[in-house]
Amino acid sequence: MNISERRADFPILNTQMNGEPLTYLDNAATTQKPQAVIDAISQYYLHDNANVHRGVYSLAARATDQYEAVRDQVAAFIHAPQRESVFFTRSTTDSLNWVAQTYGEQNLQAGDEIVVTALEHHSNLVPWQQLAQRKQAQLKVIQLTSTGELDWASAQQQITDRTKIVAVAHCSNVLGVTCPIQKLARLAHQHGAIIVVDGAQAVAHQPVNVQTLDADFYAFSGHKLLGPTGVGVLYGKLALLQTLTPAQFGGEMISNVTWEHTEFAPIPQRFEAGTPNISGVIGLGAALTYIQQLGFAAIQTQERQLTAQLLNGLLTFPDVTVYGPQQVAQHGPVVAFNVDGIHPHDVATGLDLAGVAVRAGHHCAQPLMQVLQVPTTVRASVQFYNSAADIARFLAALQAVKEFFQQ
Amino acid sequence: MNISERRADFPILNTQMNGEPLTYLDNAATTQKPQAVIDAISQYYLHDNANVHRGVYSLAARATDQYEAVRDQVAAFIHAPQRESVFFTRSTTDSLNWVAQTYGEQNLQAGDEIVVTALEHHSNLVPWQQLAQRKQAQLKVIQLTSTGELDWASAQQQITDRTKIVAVAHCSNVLGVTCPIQKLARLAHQHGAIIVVDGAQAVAHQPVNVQTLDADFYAFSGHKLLGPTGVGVLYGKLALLQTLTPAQFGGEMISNVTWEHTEFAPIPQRFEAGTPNISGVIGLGAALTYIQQLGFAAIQTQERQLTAQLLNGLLTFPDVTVYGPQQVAQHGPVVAFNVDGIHPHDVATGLDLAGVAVRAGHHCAQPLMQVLQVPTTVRASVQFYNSAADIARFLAALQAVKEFFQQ
Amino acid sequence: MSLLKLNDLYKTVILEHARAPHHYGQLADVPATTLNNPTCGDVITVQVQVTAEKISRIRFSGQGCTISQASASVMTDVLSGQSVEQAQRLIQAFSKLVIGEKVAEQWTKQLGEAAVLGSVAEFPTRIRCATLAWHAAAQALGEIDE
Amino acid sequence: MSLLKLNDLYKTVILEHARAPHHYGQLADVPATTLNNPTCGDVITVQVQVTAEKISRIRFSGQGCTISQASASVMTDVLSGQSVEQAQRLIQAFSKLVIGEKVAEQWTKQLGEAAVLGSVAEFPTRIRCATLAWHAAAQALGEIDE
Ligand SMILES: Cc1ncc(COP(=O)(O)O)c(C=O)c1O
Ligand SMILES: Cc1ncc(COP(=O)(O)O)c(C=O)c1O
Repeated sequence: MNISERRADFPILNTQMNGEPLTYLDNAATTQKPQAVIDAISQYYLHDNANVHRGVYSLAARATDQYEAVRDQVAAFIHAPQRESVFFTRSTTDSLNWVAQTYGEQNLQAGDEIVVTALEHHSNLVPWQQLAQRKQAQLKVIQLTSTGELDWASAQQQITDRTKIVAVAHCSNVLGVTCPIQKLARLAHQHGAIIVVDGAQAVAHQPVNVQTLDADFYAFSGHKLLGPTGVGVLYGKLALLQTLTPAQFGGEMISNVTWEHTEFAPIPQRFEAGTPNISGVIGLGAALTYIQQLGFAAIQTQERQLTAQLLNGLLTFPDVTVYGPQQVAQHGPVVAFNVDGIHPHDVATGLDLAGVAVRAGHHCAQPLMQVLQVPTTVRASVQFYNSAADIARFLAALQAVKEFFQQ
Repeated sequence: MNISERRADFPILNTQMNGEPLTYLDNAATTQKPQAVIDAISQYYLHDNANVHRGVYSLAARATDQYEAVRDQVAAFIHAPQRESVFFTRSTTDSLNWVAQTYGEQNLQAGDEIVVTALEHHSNLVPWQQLAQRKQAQLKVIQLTSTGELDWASAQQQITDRTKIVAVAHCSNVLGVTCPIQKLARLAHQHGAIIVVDGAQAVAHQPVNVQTLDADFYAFSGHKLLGPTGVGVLYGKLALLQTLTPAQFGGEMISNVTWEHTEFAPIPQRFEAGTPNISGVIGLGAALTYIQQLGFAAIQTQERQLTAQLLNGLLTFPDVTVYGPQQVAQHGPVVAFNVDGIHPHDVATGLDLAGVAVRAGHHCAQPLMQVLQVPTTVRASVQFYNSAADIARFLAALQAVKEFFQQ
Repeated sequence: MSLLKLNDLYKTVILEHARAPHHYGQLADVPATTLNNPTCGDVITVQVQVTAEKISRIRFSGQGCTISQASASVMTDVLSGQSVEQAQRLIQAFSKLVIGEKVAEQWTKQLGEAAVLGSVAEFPTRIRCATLAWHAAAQALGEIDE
Repeated sequence: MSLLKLNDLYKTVILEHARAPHHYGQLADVPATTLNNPTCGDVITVQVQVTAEKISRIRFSGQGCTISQASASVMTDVLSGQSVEQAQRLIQAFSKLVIGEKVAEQWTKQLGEAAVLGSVAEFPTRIRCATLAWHAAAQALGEIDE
């Protein structure tokens, strides 16, 4: 990969922050967008803007065609067996809540169990916790090993014949670990449960095949995948989707409405109530095209190098604790750490003054913080468009911040 | 208003469609966007993109400040008493479903009544119909007069002490009538009901004051207000919002999460689960700024002239039936009509070939079509950026289409 | 406005079929298949009677635009007297034609006047209008086959 | 990286307070007010004892960043011995100062070392860190008043 050409595709990477070159290492929160995505949104509004699925006129047909083409593109991207099993939401959070509100609401009984893991983001924990409370079901948690990976013995213990739903992140947004979805899916299915996969941190970093994973539902967000905010995806197995009553009603999700009764449109329109985020979907299409042109082989080579530099760099500081696996081989592009005696907020502010954007906080995973026995951590996360120079700047700034506070 | 300057602000208006100048008269479906809105979105991604409410670093602060500033702007735009009573959704449809799923779900009992009007869009009908079915409540309908206006006697008859929710469009997306929200609110409140107002067709055309209207909830979409797709607004009275459990969970809508229990963040963050449509909200802010700079006085003068030209032009055709009021004084910027003996789809296709975009169909108001005793209608709708030449082109093309089919 | 463009879609044969549709009406004692186009509200009912493996009688009724009425009318002409298998092939060929796919000349010949509706391929929002009756006929034939 | 910029926010007095906070600890028999900053997870507990309308004793405890610890520490210095009313005014003045609003000199003088935290106004994401203890104190005083 020609990294300087790639960086030129992302104009914000060439700006300054606090008088220093912007070193953006909060990619796990949201990625930056290539010019191609920004342009796709502008071009849509400059040339093709109309409401979709509604108009007879040419402009509306153009908008609808572009919108529906992205559905095909998403289906191909995650290897969904058919386009109908993919629909657009607002975000990963919206997608996961949708599954809880439809599948969960329509299938759970008192006494049933929902199993999550100890590393879940609030968006894949709180919807299930609240569903469990509403249904008098039990929420159970698969524990982690000391290196932050899923404890398989715990998985086998927690998933039982009472389990109806296993909800798990494909990749952690804190520990940089990947969960064994295929194995978990087999275990869940053996017990008659479905598996709901939170793919927010996976889709930008590895090829995803929902059929090989055997995921029943797979959720992700456009904005973590070079795409715009306000658009998410939910994939569901068609046979499951066909059993579900929609969560929202109105607009073009109907096939016939009388005062007394509504017949719903076929899937997937049935699940897209109201005017969708048309420009967001078109922007997501441009993001997928960009990623497909680069190819995951090139992306993964670059991200592995960056992760190695980042992780090994951090591990050279004797007073830095890295959470999760300590070996690059097991480590995704997200690294959480703390510096002895310096509060994560102070670290992040110090780095910010050096133009380095990292996150400090609980990363929407408060229960995981309790497992790690820390109130919060610092987190640096890379994307293929980061450079070796970015990581070097980060490590140098961290050294300076340490010296300042430890003076 | 200098109309040619204003049209220059909307680049798509200066494009061609089917070899003719684009004459966009489907504004009720979605409006076109000024360059200022398109630029605001691009600028955000080029300079300020980061996730909101999360990061300690400067870029995140910049994104959060811009996002939250639009909340203030929206609150001022609809004269909400406080910023906390406004939160962002995906669309009007999302906002209305939210009210049904929270307020409706948490307050309705079997035997209660929900009252809607005969002119509602599916998005303000089907959520209530489905809620009524779930709750064994009754859905009641306020009828219209022969000119399509709300029949006040019917309103007084339908709204009773059993009524818990009155759901009504501020302006119809078919008939061009405005409903007497203030009067309805008083009636609803006298009976102990709340009033939910669908403002989708109102906010772009008239100043809205939710306090004067005394609306309990007020919903609208950005994309019908010069803003981007994928962003909606819900205003709710603070005292009501404070009683409601969120509909979605995850991300930064929490203040504390343990495995067993979640404490929610204060309002309005409590109701914005997951990463919001940040660029969409910022685009909406630019749209509001554009409208505020123009001012509603100028907008209404221009739109009244266009509506008069449109309505009176249609009424000169002896074989054209206009639905709703026949007088300009009672008529908003949306005109639905049919031509004797020519199917609405054929009319719309004929007009499309002349570069004129109008909508043909049921306009997501199938039950209203039954009231009007037509399967579908043609609908032309204007926005201030339309010109007298647009309307003249539309009327000339309609004449040609009539001649073609009646030859 | 150039009427030439309207002529591209609404060829004379289409207008004539729409004005005076063939085989319009209902058959007693023959099951009816009704389909609707949710966008425009059009509803088409088709009835097919098969005797000795051949379509002996066919009727359509319902409300719709010029394209859907004309398409239903030419369809009844094309399918009358065909074997069930041949009818299904013709429906397939027609479905391809109207989305702009290439169809062997043998089929366009047999489709006769219906082939004129191939022009709808350039009007994507009207394709559903052209196919509504044909989908209903396919469904009706499918149910007979069982 | 320029350490000058870090010095802008983390003035020596702030670092010293954070390292060796004043009035850190707990009072027996005095009600405690705990507030948390959900973004960073910081938790501050403040206890205020009022005798004869004056703050006779004040303590804070909890975990937090340099800014929140230092701010809590200087706050205890500033509020000790003040009347309840005066303390509430000082808290208001401090809240204005840290969001960059102008505050009369009489107040900045009385805020003393706390006024140094006015530099946080340029670091919007850290303002909540600076105000956490003060909000807790305001809440504690409000409850005493009732
Ligand atoms: C009156 C009315 N209500 C609701 C809606 C739904 O708006 P949206 O599709 O943006 O959710 C519309 C527009 O389609 C409308 O005109
Ligand atoms: C693992 C994981 N799940 C879910 C989410 C929620 O995504 P969103 O905020 O786009 O809904 C995130 C990102 O914040 C995440 O990292």
